[in-house]
Amino acid sequence: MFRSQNTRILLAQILIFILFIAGWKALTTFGIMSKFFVGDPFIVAGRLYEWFATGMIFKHLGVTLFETVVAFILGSVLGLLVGLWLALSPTASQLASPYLKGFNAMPRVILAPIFAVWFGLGVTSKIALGITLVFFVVFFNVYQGVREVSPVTLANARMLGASRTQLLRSVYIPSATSWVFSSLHAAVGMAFVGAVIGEYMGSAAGVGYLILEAEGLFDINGVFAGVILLTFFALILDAIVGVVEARLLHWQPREAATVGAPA
Amino acid sequence: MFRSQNTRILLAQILIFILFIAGWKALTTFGIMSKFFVGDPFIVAGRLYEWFATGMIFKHLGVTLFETVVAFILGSVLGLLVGLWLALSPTASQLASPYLKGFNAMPRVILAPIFAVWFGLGVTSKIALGITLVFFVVFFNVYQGVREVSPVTLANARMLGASRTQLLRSVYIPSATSWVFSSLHAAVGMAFVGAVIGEYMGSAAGVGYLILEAEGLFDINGVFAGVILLTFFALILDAIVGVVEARLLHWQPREAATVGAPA
Amino acid sequence: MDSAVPALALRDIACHFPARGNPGGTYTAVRDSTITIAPGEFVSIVGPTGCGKSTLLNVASGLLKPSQGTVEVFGQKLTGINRQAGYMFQADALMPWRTALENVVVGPEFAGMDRAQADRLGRDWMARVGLAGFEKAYPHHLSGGMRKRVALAQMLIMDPKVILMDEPFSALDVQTRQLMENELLDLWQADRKSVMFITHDLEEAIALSDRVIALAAGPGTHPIGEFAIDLPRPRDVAEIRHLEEFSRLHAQIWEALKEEVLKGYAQGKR
Amino acid sequence: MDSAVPALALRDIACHFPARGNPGGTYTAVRDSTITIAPGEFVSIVGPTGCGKSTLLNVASGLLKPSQGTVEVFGQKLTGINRQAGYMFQADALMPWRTALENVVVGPEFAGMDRAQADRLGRDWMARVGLAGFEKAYPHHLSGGMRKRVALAQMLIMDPKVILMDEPFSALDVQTRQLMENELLDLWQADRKSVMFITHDLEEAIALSDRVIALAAGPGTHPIGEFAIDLPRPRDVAEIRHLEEFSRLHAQIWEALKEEVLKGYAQGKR
Amino acid sequence: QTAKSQPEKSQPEKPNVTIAVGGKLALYYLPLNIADLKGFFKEEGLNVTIADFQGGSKSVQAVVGGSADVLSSAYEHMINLQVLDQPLKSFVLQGRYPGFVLSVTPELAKDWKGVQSLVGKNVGVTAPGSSTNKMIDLLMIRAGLKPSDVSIIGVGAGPSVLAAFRNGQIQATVQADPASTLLASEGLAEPKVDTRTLEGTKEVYGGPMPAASLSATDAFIAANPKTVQALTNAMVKALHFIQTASNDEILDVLPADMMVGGDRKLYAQMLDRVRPAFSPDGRLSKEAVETTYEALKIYNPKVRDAKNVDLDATYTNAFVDKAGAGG
Ligand SMILES: Nc1ncnc2c1ncn2[C@@H]1O[C@H](COP(=O)(O)OP(=O)(O)OP(=O)(O)O)[C@@H](O)[C@H]1O
Ligand SMILES: Nc1ncnc2c1ncn2[C@@H]1O[C@H](COP(=O)(O)OP(=O)(O)OP(=O)(O)O)[C@@H](O)[C@H]1O
Ligand SMILES: [Mg+2]
Ligand SMILES: [Mg+2]
Repeated sequence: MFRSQNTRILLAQILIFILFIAGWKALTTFGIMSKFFVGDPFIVAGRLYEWFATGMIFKHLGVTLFETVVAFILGSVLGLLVGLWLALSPTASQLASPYLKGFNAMPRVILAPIFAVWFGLGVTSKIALGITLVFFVVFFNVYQGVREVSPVTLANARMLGASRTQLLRSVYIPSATSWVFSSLHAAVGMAFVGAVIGEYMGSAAGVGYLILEAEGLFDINGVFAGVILLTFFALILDAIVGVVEARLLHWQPREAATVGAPA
Repeated sequence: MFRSQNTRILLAQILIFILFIAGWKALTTFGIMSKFFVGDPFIVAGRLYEWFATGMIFKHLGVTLFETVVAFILGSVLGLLVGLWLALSPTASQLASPYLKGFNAMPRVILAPIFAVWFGLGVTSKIALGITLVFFVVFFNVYQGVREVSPVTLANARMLGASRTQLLRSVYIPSATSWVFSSLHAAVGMAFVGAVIGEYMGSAAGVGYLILEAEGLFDINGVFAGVILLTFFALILDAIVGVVEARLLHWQPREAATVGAPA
Repeated sequence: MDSAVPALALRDIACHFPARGNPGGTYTAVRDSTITIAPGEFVSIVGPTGCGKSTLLNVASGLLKPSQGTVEVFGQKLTGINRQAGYMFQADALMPWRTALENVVVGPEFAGMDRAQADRLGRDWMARVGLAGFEKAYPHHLSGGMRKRVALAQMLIMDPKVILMDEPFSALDVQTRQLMENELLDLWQADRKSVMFITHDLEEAIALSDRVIALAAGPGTHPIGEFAIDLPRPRDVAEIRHLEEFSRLHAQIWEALKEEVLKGYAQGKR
Repeated sequence: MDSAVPALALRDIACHFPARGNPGGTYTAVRDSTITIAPGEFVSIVGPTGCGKSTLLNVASGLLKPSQGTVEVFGQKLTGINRQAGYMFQADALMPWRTALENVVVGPEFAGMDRAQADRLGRDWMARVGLAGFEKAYPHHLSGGMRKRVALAQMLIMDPKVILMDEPFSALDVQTRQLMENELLDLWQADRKSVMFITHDLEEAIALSDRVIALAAGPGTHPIGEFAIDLPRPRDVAEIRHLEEFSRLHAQIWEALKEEVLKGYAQGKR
Repeated sequence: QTAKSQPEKSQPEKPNVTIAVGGKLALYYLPLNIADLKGFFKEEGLNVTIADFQGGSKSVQAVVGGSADVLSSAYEHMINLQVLDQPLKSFVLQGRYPGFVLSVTPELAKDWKGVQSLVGKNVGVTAPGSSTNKMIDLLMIRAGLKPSDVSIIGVGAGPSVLAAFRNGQIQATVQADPASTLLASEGLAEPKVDTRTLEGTKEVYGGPMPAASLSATDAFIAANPKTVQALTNAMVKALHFIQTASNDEILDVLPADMMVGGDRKLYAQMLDRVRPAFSPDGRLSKEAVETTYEALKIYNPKVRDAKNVDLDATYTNAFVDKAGAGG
């Protein structure tokens, strides 16, 4: 029964996908929109196939994925650390908060060229841009998550002799975990945006570079091929985050349910 | 005592600010970095003064703020609604999640020209871009926040006869409020990014347009002036969010404290 | 005590939970349990801690689907939530974002009662549970016993036909508890509701009930004894304890339970 | 019972809280309260619900700074957390992300005990509180009474010199409660700890304690009576209730409390 | 021909016109800016909004998508777009030479042996796929090399260009102005191939390669001939002004913050260099059009493969002729 439910969802998924492609194709076939803007799903698929068949994509993909993953990891860790630190130190929080909020609000993507100036045109400047995007999403959630810790559980841990680091490890972090993961899902997207925009603003390789090149040649199919490729890998990264999340949060109380009860 | 603590923080803030400006100025004065890359704080201040004195900035600022605020509000509301909907409907969630995750990961900024085609060159396309950025930050938090609702409180409300909408209004939303606000702080930044990047990619007015012009002229001071202006208004928007948050979340249990106890 | 159509009937209930630390395995909390409560009957459930009392109440409320068996409410098979019932939970179930008064009037509010009227009713109930003056306090500003009383008022204000209560008075001092017990009895007497009442206090069970059901120790809990309490009504819970009949019943139920508890404890000690 | 240096001394404590629904105003929960506990003494605190018992315990643990007055632990003025004390909270304080066993060994783990040794000790304690076999259950898989016992084991495993307990046994059935009480008495007897014990059960208070302190109803709670319990030791909590002296003490304390409760309730009713 | 029979100063059909441009303040588009700032559009009864885009291709998309009316971009896009079935027609030219400069580091300049010196080097372009990238491709192909013999790096057209040189990340770049002039005046790079002049342009493109022009869809032109005429008139005035005015006169038109770093002298220097690149009259010659087509055939496979390209459909001089007659 459980199984057939899942099968039905899968079928629906496939159906939606087919409808989506058909709709896309129809858009240009019946001239609803110019193919200059929406391209053709089959040409896009062909382009993707070609990229992989010739192997030319691997270099670009490798660069982009490297930037994304590094920005994601560093940005998350940094967001976690700073979030914990500021949530636990009211003075630091008061001192830093206007700067952090200001920096958060700063349209960092515009700074991409400046990052290129500071960090060069290689992967570093893209990673830096990605970090600034990932950092804030994670930071705000960690900050709030820590402040939501149950006061009683906290008091209990303190009475049981927890030192500051032990409190951190045993209470604050586990309690904030669901907050962290919620932010990580958004952060996956941000990391990709950072890497690709960075490449887009100036680079020698990467999927963003390919997209920009295709755009320069008015090749919308190339643009979509790049976007779809990125999306696919973003889904993979998101799935990895999901697996880790399920593992770390398996303790969470859900509505109680008996075994074998009719749904 | 409380007061003097606040005064000290304020003094420290001012000190940090002065040091920051001094450091910035020193960078160029002593030729550590070229003035093409870091600008000069006094010229930036002068530029800002000029913008306001001549009044030319108001048109651009108005456009950008309008785009930002509308994108922020619509994106948040949309994120809230979709987050609630998917968190409460497992089937919808399973169906939609790969598309949402994929769209989240898609570097939407690249789609800015397509947005311009769909929504024109005016504010609408910038608002649309901002919405796609704001939406996900809010969405993921609402989604998770709803799933974190205490099962007992929920069961209690159901036993007390709550209909679906009443559950939503009286349990899910209040319980997810701190999640929502945590995301709104990040969303303020995203709304500005959306508006400014939209303008930067193509527009006839707005602070992003000014920044693009300045960049084309190698006028780093103009770029910084624009960025600082935006940051300032982002802080204001963030402060408004903070005020609303403090109002709505005043019930939250914090560590108990007596009145008049020595700290 | 028997009536053609029981107010609440749990028939042949079994509840298996996923076992801890043994993926795929199950833990049978309740098994072969049949409990019926007639309209207007006050039934107490006693049993060793962790045996499955709350689980049974969850089943009766419709919040938990049993693995096996059916629940009937006034002859109707229960499918969703038990809309005839009010449930006072064992755990803290107040909404932390609402003040005490706002918590008390949640039910009437859901039912669409006029704001001012609900407020008046709520204040009335706050006073009945001895909390006048604490209307604007948030739950975390209240003591454990006060929170319980808010929950009590929250449930009773709904005037449900079937009342499910899970250790409602255990956090109260003896005197307050007696006041609350009398309050509950008055209410029940006035318009005979059906009550399923869980308690650890045997004296409380006897003093309040028409019938006391004793459960076996878990796993696989099921009723092991039923004791009709034919003490005269109306009762005053403080005085009824001095009746001889009371002591007899107490000793009788105690005997039945004692073994079970020791059995459960011995299991727990391995 | 008096000793030169008390294990725990609350001197002239007052606690004002921000008042609900009256910005700027305060609510005085506790006032003029002085309570001292000698080394090795077992003191119970009884009082009407909401009077300020938990507040006093919070002050004794160092978690809550009183508005006025000082706390001394073995003669040392308490500034931060009371490191000599173990505290069993009234509310659920387990870490939901840890299994029962992991919760029990939290203290030893913090103290740097070797993993395997802590585990062995933890399993031992799980068995002592009758929960062997539930090591891998998460708190939300346990019944209310089981969670309380996990919390008990979590506190006692630390072997603290001063034990603070807030209604530890109220969620347990009578039999299990007696087993736990005896367990606690054994432990206390073996190496005379100082205990500050809050309960609503007068019999429990008398059966366990050297001294029972009754508190007035709030607001402005303060001790209104102290009763030395000179029943012989060692005691068995089930049997001691039948002593005549026991009944006398019970009646005496009951008398003192009754008025207070009614006073408090009358206030609450306005 | 209808335009000719109309009286001179008739009201345009569509007084509110949006012109899309990628990088408005580049010298490449100076005539457009002059027409705007000197009020030539207003004089023609037009209310022009200039929408600035982050890249040339984005401005093209805006016009093809209909969100802007008129495109200000390189003429070569007319041919590209025709091949892609999105024809636009150019009606007044702004620049007759592209004005791109290949600049290389002083070290590379020292033993410069032509384009082959670039092999294996990192070459910066404003964006991959952009006109600057195509110039490099063309140079390489003409020298018998493959475009892939150099690494193309997108560096934008702003301060990051200077930084890329300073950090040694690129050894050469193709840039328009002001970047090229700035690179030289900062001593970071020296110009080697200069398409601001006819010789340089011929060297790269094999003929007079046209640069920026104003264009619109045939539908727009057919529906708004008077508007297009008015635009053309204003542009021709601006071109004429640039031809005849002194540096100072031009500089006086531009607001101070339009000058890089507010440096008037530097800007005047730059003007001197780029002046020959502006079209004197706004006309597109047959030769220029053919040069573009030949160049495109070399570096754009789509154009190379396309059958029946109709070059005459990509431009018209009718409006310029009319403006010339009137002015
Ligand atoms: N969601 C669940 N998952 C797994 N096991 C559960 C779950 N809920 C309850 N149990 C198990 O079922 C048994 C009965 O629990 P229940 O809460 O009904 O006990 P109880 O009789 O109410 O005890 P108490 O008097 O302590 O409240 C316990 O052993 C408990 O561990
Ligand atoms: N953080 C707080 N803010 C405001 N008032 C509080 C706070 N904590 C406790 N109080 C008030 O102090 C009084 C005493 O509370 P306390 O929890 O100490 O009672 P108690 O004696 O433990 O009651 P119970 O037996 O019900 O547990 C109550 O009236 C309560 O409302
Ligand atoms: Mg229970
Ligand atoms: Mg208490």
